[in-house]
Amino acid sequence: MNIFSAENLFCVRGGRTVFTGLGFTLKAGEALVLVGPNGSGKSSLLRLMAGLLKPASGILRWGAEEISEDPEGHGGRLHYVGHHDAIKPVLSVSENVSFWASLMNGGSGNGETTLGALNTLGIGHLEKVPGRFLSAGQKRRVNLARILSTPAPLWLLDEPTTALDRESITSLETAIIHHRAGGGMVVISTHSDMQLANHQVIDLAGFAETCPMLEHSL
Amino acid sequence: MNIFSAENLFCVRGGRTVFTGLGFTLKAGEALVLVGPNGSGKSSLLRLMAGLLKPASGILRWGAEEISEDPEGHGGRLHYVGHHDAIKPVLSVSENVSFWASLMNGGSGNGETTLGALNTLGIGHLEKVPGRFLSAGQKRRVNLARILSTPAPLWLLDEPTTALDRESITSLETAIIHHRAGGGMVVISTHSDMQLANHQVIDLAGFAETCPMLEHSL
Amino acid sequence: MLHRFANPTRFLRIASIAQPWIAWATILLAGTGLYLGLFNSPADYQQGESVRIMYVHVPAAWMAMFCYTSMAIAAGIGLIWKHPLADIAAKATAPVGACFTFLALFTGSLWGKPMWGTWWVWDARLTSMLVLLFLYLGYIALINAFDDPARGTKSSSILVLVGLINVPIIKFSVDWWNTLHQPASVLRMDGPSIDESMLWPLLLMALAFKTYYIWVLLVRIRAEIISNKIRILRLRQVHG
Amino acid sequence: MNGFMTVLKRDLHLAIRQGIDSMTVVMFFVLIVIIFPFGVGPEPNILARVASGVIWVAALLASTLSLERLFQIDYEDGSLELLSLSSVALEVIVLAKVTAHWLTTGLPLIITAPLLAVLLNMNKEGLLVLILALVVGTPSLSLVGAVGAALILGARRGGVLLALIILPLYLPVLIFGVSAVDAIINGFEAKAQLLILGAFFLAALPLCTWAAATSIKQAIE
Amino acid sequence: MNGFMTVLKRDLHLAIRQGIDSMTVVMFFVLIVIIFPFGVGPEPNILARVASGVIWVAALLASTLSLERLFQIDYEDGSLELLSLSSVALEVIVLAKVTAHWLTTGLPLIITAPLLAVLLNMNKEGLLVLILALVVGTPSLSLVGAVGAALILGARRGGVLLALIILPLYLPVLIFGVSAVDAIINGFEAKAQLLILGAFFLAALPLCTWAAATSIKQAIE
Ligand code: HEM
Ligand SMILES: Nc1ncnc2c1ncn2[C@@H]1O[C@H](COP(=O)(O)OP(=O)(O)OP(=O)(O)O)[C@@H](O)[C@H]1O
Ligand SMILES: Nc1ncnc2c1ncn2[C@@H]1O[C@H](COP(=O)(O)OP(=O)(O)OP(=O)(O)O)[C@@H](O)[C@H]1O
Ligand SMILES: [Mg+2]
Ligand SMILES: [Mg+2]
Repeated sequence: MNIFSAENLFCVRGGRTVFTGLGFTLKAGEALVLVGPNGSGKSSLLRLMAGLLKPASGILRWGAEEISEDPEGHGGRLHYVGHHDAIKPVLSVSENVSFWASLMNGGSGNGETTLGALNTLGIGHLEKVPGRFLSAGQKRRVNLARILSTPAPLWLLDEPTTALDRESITSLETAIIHHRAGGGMVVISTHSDMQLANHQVIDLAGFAETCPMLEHSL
Repeated sequence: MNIFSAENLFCVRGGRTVFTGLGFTLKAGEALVLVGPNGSGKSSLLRLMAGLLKPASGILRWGAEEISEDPEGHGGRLHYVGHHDAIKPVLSVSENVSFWASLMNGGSGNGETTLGALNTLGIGHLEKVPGRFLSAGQKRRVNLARILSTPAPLWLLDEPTTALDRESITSLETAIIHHRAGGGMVVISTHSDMQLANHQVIDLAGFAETCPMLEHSL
Repeated sequence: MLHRFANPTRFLRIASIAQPWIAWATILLAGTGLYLGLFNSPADYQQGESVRIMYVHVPAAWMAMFCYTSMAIAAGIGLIWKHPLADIAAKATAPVGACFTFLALFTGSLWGKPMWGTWWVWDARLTSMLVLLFLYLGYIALINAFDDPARGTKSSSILVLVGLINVPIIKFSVDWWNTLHQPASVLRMDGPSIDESMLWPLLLMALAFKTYYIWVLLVRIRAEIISNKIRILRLRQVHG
Repeated sequence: MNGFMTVLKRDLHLAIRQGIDSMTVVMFFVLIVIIFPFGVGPEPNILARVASGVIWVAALLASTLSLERLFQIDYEDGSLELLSLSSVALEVIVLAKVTAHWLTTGLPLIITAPLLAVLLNMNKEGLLVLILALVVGTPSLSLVGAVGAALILGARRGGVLLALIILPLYLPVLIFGVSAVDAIINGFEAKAQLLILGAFFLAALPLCTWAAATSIKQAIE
Repeated sequence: MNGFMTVLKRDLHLAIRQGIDSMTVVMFFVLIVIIFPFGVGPEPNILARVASGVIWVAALLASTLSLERLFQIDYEDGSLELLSLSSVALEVIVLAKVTAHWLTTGLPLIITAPLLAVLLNMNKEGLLVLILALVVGTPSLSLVGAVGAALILGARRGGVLLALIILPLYLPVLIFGVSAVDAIINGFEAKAQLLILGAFFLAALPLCTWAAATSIKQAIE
């Protein structure tokens, strides 16, 4: 069984300590919600988990293996949703989604799963519309369809509900339930209240350094 | 007394009808909330109201005057908050805010009001921090501080709560109450539930064309 | 070994002890070198008095290449072992190296006028030297082009490493292409082929330039560490 | 007027904060001039012959490249929308931004040009006229370039597209700028050419300001 | 290999959808070459003399300008993060993007160059070697340029800065490219120069791919 864990994470950005001494353990099927006021480091923590950012100290592990030892392998088993939607204005919605799917699967974007993912999020009818014609919420939904179109054990979602209407939030919640039921893990940062069953919560405000001055950052 | 009104607005984007036959009347002190699913045209309507977009047909009025006749005058009496926060990474937070204030006031950015606005949104301590160091929510708050730092009768806010934590949303709500008490109007598009007292609501879903293909878009 | 000096506090202590010594060494070496070179060495039978430009030109040219190489090594260490001090050393070297390069170009031009009858020719040695100047300037431009200083450091470190190819080109350009510039007569495999009365002042000056570089480097590294501290203090102040 | 000064001050402020920016443009300018001898061969008499042309072409290219971001950054971060919504006329804002651009890039080019001219063996009279021609000509480059910069807002292939749009419009400046210098070097008067450059600037001033403002309005629809 | 093809196909796809892009680069290339006679005067013998140099310089500039957005757009819209998170090695992705770039811009340049050479009075042998030199040299330009494009991600003054960084590194290609053509025109062999260009490419291939991938990794931190 998969376990994603970290101990003693220490995050520095722009020469300032964002949080210290943070750890967590996430087992298959579990969910972790990151809360905290603006600027407390939710996005930074998610980027650490994805391997996009390196911790100043501390270790992230997948099972027993450190993720810094095989960053590509780690990238291959997670889906990350950040602030940008990575949508090409000249490609149609389905082309946008299936490119990522085929990159993930090593070359085989499956048209049916793509359409299925789009339908799950209620944008099946936009399939052929070019990316430049989408509203903010539609773009976000396309980005979410991307992660539905190929399986990956770990989802890292940074405020995924931004710009979504109530109905899409519900679809996302359902998708997360399915994902967890299949043994997937999910980490979400959010200000608005999403409905997740029995999840862990990390309040980033609790890990802020009171003294941000750091020797090692020179 | 100010009245902001529109009749029979008809909005076409990317060759597709977004909404037709939309009208509203907004008096001093009133609030209008735009709701509707993703892609229903909330952002488009706000841009129409700001004069950033021209309606395919229909008229927007301030009092008796059509806004298309004096776009600069109209621009001068409104504050618009869109998806982008217009924050310069090399300028400090207070420089960012006071530039807009002084542009609005014809050259006199008042340091005190700037700081006051920042404090209202709980980012007074970030005053001297360069824009590049801000998190998503902090940027959004700086953008909101901009509209607090100079008075304008009409506020147009496109999903202003994006990335904001609960506390900041409350500050924004309070600011809106003050604004309305002083005779200001506000139009907000939002998916999350903000607390506004006795406001009008327009559900954009009700104005969608059922047959989206249009002769004139050819 | 490196880690001992990587600690900035320790570095600052060692630097402040070493600095006066190095300053005095520079002044002494440069003084003797200049005296020997300008007053106590013969004029060249071909080049006349203008040969004395050599005592500045040649050490400056050597230092231009030396600084770039050191910068590349420091940048590499900074990239691989994440040594903040190495990054700072690379950053501090750049302007010094650029100045040496400019000095070599400038004195070279001055020398070229009497010797070749022109300030400038587009041959391989002179050109690759000019490219070196641009690599320095590109580095300085790149390191300052980012809002986040850490980003600038990393980007420009990679650039220095890529540009390192130019150094052997400068060094061997006179051997690979036939140019106006004369080939190496000091730094060569089979020993120097230059008269001792000229060799000594030249070597003294070369040493003086090197100690001068170390001196400036210490000063600049200290300044950089301090300004970083100030930046962090300011951040701490505003973030409460 | 107040709006003009506010925007001008802010743009200069931004340029100074970013410090090295106008240096970069100057260095690019120098680099282009220096690269040419590699292409055309190092013979001094050929170099002297093409000197004014090379310097002008380099100035054109430096101006093109530096103009790309004139409105781009403000467009991308949403500032341009807000600027256009302010009560200051968009034309005034455009003019302020163009002025700031010229002060931070055109002026440094003019200061550097004489050095390069010497490197390429240009003589003293030619040098003087070159500077004069640059003083009269570069503001036109900034103005014409502003139109291009506004037109490409939101286009996908900024840099090249911009060059493609504005280089043909730069041709008059190039032709008269070069011929002013050549005239003096060959012992003629350069007054006529300089006057034409001046006239071009006076014509460009209202026309380009209007055109740039109009395209910006379109771009932010 | 599959990852390589997927990314290559997507980039070509994007380039074709955006249609005019490679056209734009070619037109810029042509424009620079055509602008040049305005600068140096139209005498045929001077033109023939500088032809290969002008064409190479124009190719350098066209390549520089077109490279600016190689990673920029993917960086800004978040695609680059996702690409780097995919299980395909970043080096492979870089290589695929560089290949796509060369196919859509380098190749069209090579096809256009002979026409321009004829316009500038270059003779037939020169022409042949020019094409050969471009075929061997332009891939190096794309590779070296990719490093520059990756280095400036997130920097403030993209275009000019990129030019400043990569033009000095382009110099070897320029020098040997031009001297190959000049050698043939003056009746010598051009083999040595072409071999050096080839060696440069072989050296650039691993070095530049590595450097570009490394800079991208730290740009998305
Ligand atoms: C701007 C023009 C010039 C540049 C860029 C330049 C560059 C250099 C460089 C890079 C070196 C170091 C070579 C090495 O260590 O192998 C050097 C050495 C030297 N240069 Fe120049 N030079 C220029 C002009 C001249 C002129 C005009 C002369 C005199 C005729 C001259 C005479 C020398 C001598 C004698 C050495 C020492 C060579 C040795 O013993 O290793 N240089 N120059
Ligand atoms: N730049 C554009 N060009 C063409 N069509 C567009 C553009 N922007 C939006 N649209 C289309 O116009 C319609 C309305 O978009 P708008 O952004 O106004 O919706 P919205 O209600 O704000 O949605 P959301 O809740 O997702 O923000 C959508 O169907 C969208 O596809
Ligand atoms: N690129 C950056 N460079 C330097 N500092 C940064 C950068 N991004 C964020 N920070 C700082 O790091 C801290 C944490 O930022 P982060 O974006 O992780 O916060 P967050 O919890 O996601 O906030 P929000 O709710 O506003 O999105 C903030 O104080 C911010 O100012
Ligand atoms: Mg965040
Ligand atoms: Mg919207």
